[in-house]
Amino acid sequence: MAWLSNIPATVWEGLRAFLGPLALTMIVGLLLTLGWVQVNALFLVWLERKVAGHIQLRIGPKEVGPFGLLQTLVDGVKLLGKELITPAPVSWPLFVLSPILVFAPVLVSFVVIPFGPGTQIRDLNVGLMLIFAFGGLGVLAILMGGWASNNKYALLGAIRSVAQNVAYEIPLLLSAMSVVIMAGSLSFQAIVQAQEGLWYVFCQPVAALLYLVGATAETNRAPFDIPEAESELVAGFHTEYSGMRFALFFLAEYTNMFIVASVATALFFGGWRGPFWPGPWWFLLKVYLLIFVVIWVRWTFPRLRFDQLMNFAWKYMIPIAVLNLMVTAVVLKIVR
Amino acid sequence: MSADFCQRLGRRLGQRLGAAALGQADYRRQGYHLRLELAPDHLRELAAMMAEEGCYLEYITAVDRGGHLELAYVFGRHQEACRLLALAAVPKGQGVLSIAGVFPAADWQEREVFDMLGQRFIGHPNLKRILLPEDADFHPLLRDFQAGPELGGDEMEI
Amino acid sequence: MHRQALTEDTFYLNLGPQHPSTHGVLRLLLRLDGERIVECQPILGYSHRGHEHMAQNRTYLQFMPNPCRMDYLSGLMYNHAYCLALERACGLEVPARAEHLRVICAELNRISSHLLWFGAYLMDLGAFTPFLYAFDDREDILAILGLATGSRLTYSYCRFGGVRDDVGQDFLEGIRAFIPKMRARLKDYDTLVTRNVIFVNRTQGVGVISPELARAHALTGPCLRASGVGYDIRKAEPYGLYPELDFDIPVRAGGDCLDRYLVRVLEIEQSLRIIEQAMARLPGGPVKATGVPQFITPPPGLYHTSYETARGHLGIFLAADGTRVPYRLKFRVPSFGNLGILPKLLPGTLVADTIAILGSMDVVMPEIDR
Amino acid sequence: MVGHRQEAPPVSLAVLSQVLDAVRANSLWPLTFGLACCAIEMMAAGAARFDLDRFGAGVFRPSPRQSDVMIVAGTISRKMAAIVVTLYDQMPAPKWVIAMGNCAIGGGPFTYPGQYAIVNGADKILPVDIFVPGCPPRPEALIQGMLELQDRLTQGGRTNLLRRFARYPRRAEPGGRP
Amino acid sequence: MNALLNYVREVIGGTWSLATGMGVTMRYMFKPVTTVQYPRQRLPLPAAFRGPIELVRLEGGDHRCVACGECFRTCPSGVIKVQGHKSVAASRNQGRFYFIDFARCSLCGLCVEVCPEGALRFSRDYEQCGLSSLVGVQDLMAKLKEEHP
Repeated sequence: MAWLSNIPATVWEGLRAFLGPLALTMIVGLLLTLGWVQVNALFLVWLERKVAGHIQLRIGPKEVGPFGLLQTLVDGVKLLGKELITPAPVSWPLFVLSPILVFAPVLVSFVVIPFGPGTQIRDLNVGLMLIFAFGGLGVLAILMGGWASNNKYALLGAIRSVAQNVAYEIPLLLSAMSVVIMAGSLSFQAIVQAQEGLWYVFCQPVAALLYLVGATAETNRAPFDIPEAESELVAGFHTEYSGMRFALFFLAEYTNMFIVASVATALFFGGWRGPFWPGPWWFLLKVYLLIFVVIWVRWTFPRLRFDQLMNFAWKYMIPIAVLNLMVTAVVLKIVR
Repeated sequence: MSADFCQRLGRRLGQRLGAAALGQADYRRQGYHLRLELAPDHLRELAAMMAEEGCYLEYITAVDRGGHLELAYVFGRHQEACRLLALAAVPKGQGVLSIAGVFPAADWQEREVFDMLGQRFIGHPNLKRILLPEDADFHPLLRDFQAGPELGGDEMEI
Repeated sequence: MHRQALTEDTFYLNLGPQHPSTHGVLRLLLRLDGERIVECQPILGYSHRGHEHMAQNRTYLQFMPNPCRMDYLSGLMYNHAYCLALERACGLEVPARAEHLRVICAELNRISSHLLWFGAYLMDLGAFTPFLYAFDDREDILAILGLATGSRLTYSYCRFGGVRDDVGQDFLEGIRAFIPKMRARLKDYDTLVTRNVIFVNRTQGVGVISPELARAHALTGPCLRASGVGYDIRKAEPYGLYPELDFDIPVRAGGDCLDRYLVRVLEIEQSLRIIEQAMARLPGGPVKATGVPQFITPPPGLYHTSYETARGHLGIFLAADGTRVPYRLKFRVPSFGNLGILPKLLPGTLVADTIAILGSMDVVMPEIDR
Repeated sequence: MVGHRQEAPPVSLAVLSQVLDAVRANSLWPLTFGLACCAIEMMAAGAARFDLDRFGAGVFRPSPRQSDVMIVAGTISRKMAAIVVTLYDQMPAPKWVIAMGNCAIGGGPFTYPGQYAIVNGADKILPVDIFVPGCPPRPEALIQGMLELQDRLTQGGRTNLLRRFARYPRRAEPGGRP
Repeated sequence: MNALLNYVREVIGGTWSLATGMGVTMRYMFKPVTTVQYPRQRLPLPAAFRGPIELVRLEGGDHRCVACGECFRTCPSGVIKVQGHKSVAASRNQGRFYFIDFARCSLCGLCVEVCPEGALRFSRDYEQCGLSSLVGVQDLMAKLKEEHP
């Protein structure tokens, strides 16, 4: 029966020979990412509803499966089984394309996430640049979806999300820039290596705070969730979406949250560095702690008004970010 | 303190609008201090006077007394407790001058009286139905209103 | 509905009648220029059930369940007001213990109404958690009121000449346990919401109402007291037990959403004081006047009664003709006046402010539509 | 299996539709649609003390496109009736309706000869699945209504493998002594 | 200069108020959950609880209703239909059926108060739901018989 056990080995060797190492890792990485995105979304939605429950003195999902773990899976399959309504006055191509376009850039960002010292699909030397580039694409898709669904609430939500993301992209970049100056490279592995002794959150606390606030705004989560403000714009840009299209928006939001948290961990909290556990465990622990903080913030604060949001970004966050960048540059000049 | 204010207000009202129709009321049982019957065309003058006094229009309502509609205007005061009930008997179908210009609160009150009892108010900014659907053609609180089968009853389809 | 071709760049937005934050079925026809509001026209009547028409074909006692269903958040106060109106008209005397029980239950009802408003208002502004905390306290109050009246929302607890039946010890124990818990919870709300910088920015200076505008639009209740006019029927025209209780009326001068919020939160504190005083001096004795006929017939004439509910001045105008059935019964509802000021406040504000101002007015739609 | 399938699916996979219905039963997202007093009891059912979220039904979706159950909580007035029907049409299939409170069942305390303002019950304008009587019904009665709807979907709860407490007594014994 | 000062004070004060707000929610997160896990656990019903009305049951499974129609006349929503017959000419009227449609009842309690025989009281059933609009229609006498045959 020996031949039975080494079938995978022979297949593996054949593929490696045929495709070459690079393409093989990309394909395996893509499959792993797709799997990880689903698992992560299921877990995150369950975590959010449980944490929200306990913050609000109630239990959250409990009856479906042990501790309600199957609840999100059940929600996903139900959304799969719902009727996909495409309202008549909708400009059909954009309406259908928008959920896909929201979800696609989020997948691409998984290429450069440094789960561990070796476990990274591809260590590009412009890793950070790729994430911010594809981060901006999501907003375009939201605008397309909001405008295409021919609903006044969706239109208002879409326009709001564009203004918000433009305003919060800048402090995000500036705070990341101050880390890049210290680490000297855009590649995640280099940044994590550079945090050998001291995590950047201790020498760059302001940049870390700015990054987290900007990240919460980037993923449209309270207190910056004005694009899909439930109490004002019914359901914001995804008012007209039903069934699996709405689930895609939902999936994109939670995966975006994971990416933003993992970038913050890599930049500020020392990536996969940790005393005795292997790399990836530390990385995931830190990511999910950060996500817990984002969830905790969501269920505590009211929502900012549209112009206050802009005010807060342009008058408070950007000046502080620029100041922080300059101070870091001057200190580095003196120290080095 | 509020009692003598009511006397002074009552005297001023008597001079301006004819003393005959003014009557004291037993506040303990009836809930208002002054009661005034006046002709419908004095209403706007009464409203102007009450606005000078700094009173606020509590509400306007009407009672269908068969032949005529008895309009009731109730004014109250914030500082001293003094409530004036002004009654104007208006034959059905005859319009009354609207006091929405003096008291913006009267805008919706008059629309509701028009909606429920069909009393037209001349000079009202937009006298439309406020509670019933726009295309309703009946005034429910009139005594002779009977909801026909198409309206009431058990079987009714949309 | 008129709808011209949209030549200019403003467009019509229907906020309602099914909208998460219109607290019932109110439709605001807004004309928007981008996000700014040009003109607002509230359209009512979506929950008009014809209470006043019903009053004309059933006896005074049979009309008893209706007032609680007009403003179901202050159901017990409406019930108390309706009984007060009839007791004044017929000259019935109410025993002391019944007066105390009525005041205690009415103030508990006022706290539960303010708590629900507090939760719903915070949910309108985006914070979902205070809604759950407020509902948690409200459940305690409903449990206590359930001990006395037997139901959670539509009480029909007062009868002409007193209350339906007496309360047990568990009702009094429940209140004594509830008051300290509520005070501790109010401190938490203070840190969680009142001092929260996002909440203050969202409500300060939004929807300012001057005292003159408030008087012109017949605003009453917390909305009026937040604009600097200290008019409260419990003090202006006292009824029941209120003359003998000492409590003060919170008045704020700002007239914006934050002050309307603060007035209501301070009123919760005052209601707790009133309950404590009324509990301390609760006498024994009967809870219902004897000899009240089943079909009361007030003498013919026009009667008016004023009552201070959680939303303001409730006036009951009764035209009695001496029979068992009221000839005409009109309810002067506070939210009708409070909502009437909205078209004056909204032009020039943003959509988010519309929700904040509408929420701070604390309107209940079936009360407006009757 | 109750269903509002406008037309029978071409291939009827019994097991698949049973699994799908069991899945739908455990994630009934209600539409935030409160008309009158029963809306307060619906909110209380969603709040901390009774927590509909335990059954996966706590996600109150504001837009009809993303909700499965329309809980008609309150009186449908004549002016509101057409809007209620429009909302129902906007919901994607499979969708269900719970008539909560006496007003939604048969007009409740507001029906009397000569009534001019309300629709006598939601079943005059909507296909209603579950009726929860009461004025207003207690939040527990609404939860009973949701559980009844879940049982309707899963042949009396038999094929509802996901819900763990199927073996607990659904109702207190007849005397009402809990 | 003081513009910069209150700018800084505003930022510090703002972040501090946000932090204390989060402190409150964290404290509430570790507080015990107040959910009563219905249908496993149930809230204790108050003694004065008002459920749908039911006939008071005497020892022999009998009831006190004499079908006088007082409750039928006083009910604002016309919920009660009661019918009685005389078994013997001189004997008292004996109720034959007592139909109520709980889906129209507004639980005001007037029938219980006005009944001269004290034959009605509030039941404690609060978990009714059904599949047809006639879910509330019950014959209280039949219900009395079947509960205690």
